[in-house]
Amino acid sequence: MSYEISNGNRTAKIDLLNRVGNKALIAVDGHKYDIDIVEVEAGVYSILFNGESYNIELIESESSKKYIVNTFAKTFNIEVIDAESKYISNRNKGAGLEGANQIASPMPGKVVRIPVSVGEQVTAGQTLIVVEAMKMQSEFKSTGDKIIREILVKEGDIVNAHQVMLKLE
Amino acid sequence: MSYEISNGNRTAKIDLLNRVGNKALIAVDGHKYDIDIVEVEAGVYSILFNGESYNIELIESESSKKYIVNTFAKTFNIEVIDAESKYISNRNKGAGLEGANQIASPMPGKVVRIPVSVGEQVTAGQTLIVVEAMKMQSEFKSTGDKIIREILVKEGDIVNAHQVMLKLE
Amino acid sequence: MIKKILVANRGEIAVRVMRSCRELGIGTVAVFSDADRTAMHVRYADEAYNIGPAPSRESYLNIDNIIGAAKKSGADAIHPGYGFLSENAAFSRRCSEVGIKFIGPDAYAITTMGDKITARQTMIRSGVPVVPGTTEKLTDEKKAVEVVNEIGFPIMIKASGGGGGKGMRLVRSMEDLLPMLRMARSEAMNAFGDDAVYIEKYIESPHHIEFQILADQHGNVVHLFERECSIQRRHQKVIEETPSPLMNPELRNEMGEKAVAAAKAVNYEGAGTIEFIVSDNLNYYFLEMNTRLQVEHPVTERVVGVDLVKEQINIANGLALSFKQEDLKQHGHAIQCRIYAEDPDNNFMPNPGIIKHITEPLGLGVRYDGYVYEGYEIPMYYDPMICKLITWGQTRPEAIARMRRALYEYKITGVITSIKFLERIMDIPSFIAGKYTTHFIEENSEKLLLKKKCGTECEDMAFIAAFVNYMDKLEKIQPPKYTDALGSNWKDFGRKRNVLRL
Amino acid sequence: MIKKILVANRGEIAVRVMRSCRELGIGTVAVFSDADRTAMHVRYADEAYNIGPAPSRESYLNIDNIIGAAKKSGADAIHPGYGFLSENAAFSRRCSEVGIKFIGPDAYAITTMGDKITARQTMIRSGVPVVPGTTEKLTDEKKAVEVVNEIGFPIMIKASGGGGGKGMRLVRSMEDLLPMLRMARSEAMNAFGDDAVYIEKYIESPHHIEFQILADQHGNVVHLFERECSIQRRHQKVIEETPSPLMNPELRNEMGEKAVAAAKAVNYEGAGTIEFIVSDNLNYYFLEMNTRLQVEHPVTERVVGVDLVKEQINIANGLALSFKQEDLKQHGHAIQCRIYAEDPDNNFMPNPGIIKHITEPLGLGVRYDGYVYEGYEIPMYYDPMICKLITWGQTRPEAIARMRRALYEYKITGVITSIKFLERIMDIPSFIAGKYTTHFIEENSEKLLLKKKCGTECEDMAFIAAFVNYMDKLEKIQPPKYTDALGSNWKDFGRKRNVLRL
Repeated sequence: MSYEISNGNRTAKIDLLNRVGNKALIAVDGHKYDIDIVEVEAGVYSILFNGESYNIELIESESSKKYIVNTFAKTFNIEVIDAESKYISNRNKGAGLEGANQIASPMPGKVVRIPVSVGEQVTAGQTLIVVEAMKMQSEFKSTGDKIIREILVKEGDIVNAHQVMLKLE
Repeated sequence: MSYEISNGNRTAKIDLLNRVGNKALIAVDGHKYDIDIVEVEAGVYSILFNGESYNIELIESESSKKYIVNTFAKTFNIEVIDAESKYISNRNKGAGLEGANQIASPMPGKVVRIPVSVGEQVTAGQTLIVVEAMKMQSEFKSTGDKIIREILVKEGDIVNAHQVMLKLE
Repeated sequence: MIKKILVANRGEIAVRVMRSCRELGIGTVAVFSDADRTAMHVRYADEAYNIGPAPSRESYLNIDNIIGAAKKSGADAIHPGYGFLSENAAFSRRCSEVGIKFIGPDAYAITTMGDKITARQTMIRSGVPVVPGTTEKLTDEKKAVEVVNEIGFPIMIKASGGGGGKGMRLVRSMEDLLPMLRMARSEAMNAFGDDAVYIEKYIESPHHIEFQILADQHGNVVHLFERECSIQRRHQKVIEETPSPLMNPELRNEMGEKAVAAAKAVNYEGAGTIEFIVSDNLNYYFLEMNTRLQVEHPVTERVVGVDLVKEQINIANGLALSFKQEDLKQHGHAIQCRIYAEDPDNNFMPNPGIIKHITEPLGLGVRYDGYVYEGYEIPMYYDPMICKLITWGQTRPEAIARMRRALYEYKITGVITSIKFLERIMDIPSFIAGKYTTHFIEENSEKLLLKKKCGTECEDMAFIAAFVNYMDKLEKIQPPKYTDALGSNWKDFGRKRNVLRL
Repeated sequence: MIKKILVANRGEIAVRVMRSCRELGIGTVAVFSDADRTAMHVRYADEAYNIGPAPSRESYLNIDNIIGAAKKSGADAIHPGYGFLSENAAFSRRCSEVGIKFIGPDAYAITTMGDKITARQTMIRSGVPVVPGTTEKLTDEKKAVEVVNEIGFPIMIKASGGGGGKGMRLVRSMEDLLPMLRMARSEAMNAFGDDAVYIEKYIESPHHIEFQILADQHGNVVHLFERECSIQRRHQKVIEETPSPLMNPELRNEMGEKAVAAAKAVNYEGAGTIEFIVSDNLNYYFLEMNTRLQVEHPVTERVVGVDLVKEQINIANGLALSFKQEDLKQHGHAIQCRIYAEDPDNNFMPNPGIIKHITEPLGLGVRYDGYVYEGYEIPMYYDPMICKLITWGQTRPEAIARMRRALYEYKITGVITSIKFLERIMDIPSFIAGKYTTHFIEENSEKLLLKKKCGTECEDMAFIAAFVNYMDKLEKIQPPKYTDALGSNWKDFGRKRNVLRL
């Protein structure tokens, strides 16, 4: 069982070599870790390695392969990469960056303003949509000179986290 | 959907008359309650009735029909009675009390002593088995003059809560 | 005597107020919007009433609905908490009209202190120093030039009608004055429906220090010493502490006396706060009065040993204060951090969502005033503050060390919070030295974004945990058995002791 | 200076000690038995080592394994907590032999105070009053009769080698003396491997009052005032408070001085407690010294403002105490309740199990020192104490009201606890009046079993909640869909925002 796993900056090869009860032998980029790992609460892991005690908290993000991972020192966005992910990733490379051509709200909120319309030519830095959450308004801007292809929400709509609101090209 | 529900002292007829979202109309012994009920945490219910705010916590006990229920003031052992329960209950009435002829530990623990053996004649108040948990020993005694029919555990065994350890007749 | 109090608020402050009510044996009534049915204040209260849809102006700001709930429940008093209607003179008046005791000052005090220019005039009359500047609403641009010529640059233009940074402009030269003035007035009009502004001398290295006061209905007024609130981001307080590292006993007495004078000037009743701006050379000026409880009140409670909400209720009951100024002492040091559901690494974008897991910091010297619980969804409609975390120590270094410890053990997942940002503040040398101004966060912005190091081993552990979780999920894809499915309504507690029998 | 501390304990006390270590920037090492892999102290520590199987004598009492873990981790000191090895002279000596600092007194002090008769003799020499009775081990029955003739009935026979009620007998008449003496000796032999007993005058309405002391390596000894611990069940303290309602300033000074003298008599080092028995007419007698931290130490910490664990570590570091007797003051009133996993309505039968849900009491004036969390299984091998709950108030009535409030909001399900029993104590008139002796629980046993009323409506709500849960379960029996099954590894947070894509 060998997978790749990435935190954005680094992609590592990860192998589960052995696992009996709490004990596991896992190699990360060939470095073998002989660990004691338990899920002590839902999504919270306690790992003992060489006597060190680690508490690691996981939050599933957009998909079951993506996690926000809290260690004591740092928070990571981690993705487990399997064959399917690789395929999607390769396809996107060919087609240009998928993410840059759509606007999704990172948090739930209410659409308060959409100062653009479909077909409109927009320039880099131009505000495309304004979302309000918790008494704060956040403006989402265009990253380049583009054309509005589709507007999927309207003013007053409630949007969920990661919901795509606008598509550009 | 009409059921009986009992807390040991009282058995009431309970009917779900209507339920839409949080709102429910439930009759207990014919008394209608128009309530707002939400499971706010797993096993924890918030009920609003006539403005009063109730927090009620449930713990499933021996079966999915039996609950330990905590209200602010009091803890109840509550059982939902359906056709199957009634059948078992009636059958047991015919056969004598099932509960009185077996000894189960209410809590997990370790069997430290079994001063009786199968076939032995015991008298009311005689110690049948001693279980230790959390540095405390609890003695389980016979409720009447009986004969030991079966011993299902041995000294040193770890028992679970509600596990039957001894049968008498 | 008050027997039942409706708390016209939500979140942690509603729970905090109800705790003191319960200790006094007073019944509690919660009000809630459609978004708050599962909120902790609803669960905590003896009674709870819906007061309308999620947006605040249709529920928590809806005076009619709140008064309606108070009447329905038979509450004899209303505690407004902070925010929402707490500084709304019309609400205070309305309560009084319908015979429900408003726990706070009357409409006169709220109105006088609510308008910044009227407040400035009142303070000048009472001998409380104010920042040099205009004492009347500025409508005439010539007048503005005159004032500035008198007090000199730099100056700050502020809106008369409200705060929060709206309608505020810092001006350093004459050529910028009129354009800035016009912008400020237009912004003030948009924000508060009133383009009145005023001009104040701008204090270069300002410290925000405020005094807590308590005033009963019999004219007794005491102060409960200062709070240092200079750690601010976009004019929002982030960390508060008491005593202030800048303070000395003489200055404390003097400013305390002025705070008492300020409260007496408006016949104040209840708990209130006089905010001062203090310069590096310890000149102090009245900034404004908050005619309500403050978010940062717990640091005072801990160091002075007084439950401010209980005092508010006693005062509302017409009781005289049970202590005199000389009875009050400060013991040790307290610090408060406000924890927000926001992303400090992403321009503090708010982050509502569902709390998946929470471990509260506890133990000696730690107070945690929160309201969220596992499974609770923080609504997107209200303030992003999750909790106030307060630590106490015999000394300031001990209080800081304890805050560092408390932040370390505070774990909350599901929403992104400011916890790690606050941890970084605890390590900044000027904070540790107690030498900081309101520019602290701005000046240390780079250091505050620097993350702690997580070496390769630590990073690998993060990889491993995610990987193991993913593998375990894969294994569970097989449709579960009949009994497992039934059990899924309950949390999976690792081991199923009770076989379900149906 | 100490850089890394191994905490040779588990549960709440291990976490509590580690909290202070963390505040001091000292590394923490946990040890755990096979039953404790998921315990909070293992998760909280920087490092953690397994020291053997679940039964205490194979792990937490196994000196070799603990010393082994200390060496492996490079810890330079060991904190024993309370219970387990905390009063084990051999352990203290062993630490010293291998060059690891034992945070506590040396073997001499532990041995002297551990043997009750030696302790009595030492106290008599130091001018500390002891209960009239034998000063030597009783082996001669004639000697027993002589002593009793001298001090008069009633008398108490006690085992020299240990406590916990074993080998203890109350005797009220001469005809019972010899039979009881023989029984006590046989019981002492079984329990402690030593049939030595001694006889003391029995105090009829006894109060258990103890003094906290701190002694550094330089001969400085201070006391941190008293704790009232008379609310006991089967010789186990249930509720502790400070100040004692029985105390007056003169008696406090006098007893404090005797406590300091007692500590000096054994060249004491560290934190310790001198327990006294006090009669209704305020005569006091040395009972025993506990040469370790006590479970009830938090009430002293709150009222005196001192972190006792930090002081223990500072003393172990060879530092002189940073305060003198005259610097110490009592501020307000603190009460501690011990919450046990036991069933007060079923003869206090212990109740280990899995914590399904927990809501900790929080807010102003509340300290919660616990270690369990949702999903944690309390093992059956160790003490049933779940947490210490401490409240503070300006006055005793406020501290009681706050405790009542805290107990109200403390919700824990999955195991049966003593919370409701403690709530009832808060309502007993003699407790509220502060007029109670060690017979309190016995004398009020009937009232303490009386449950609060839950009327028909309240009962119906309990029925309704169970019924609705049952109906919801029935609906979920249908095997869930593929994606649901995958999600079942995660808690169901009411709404699934993220559709799983695999």
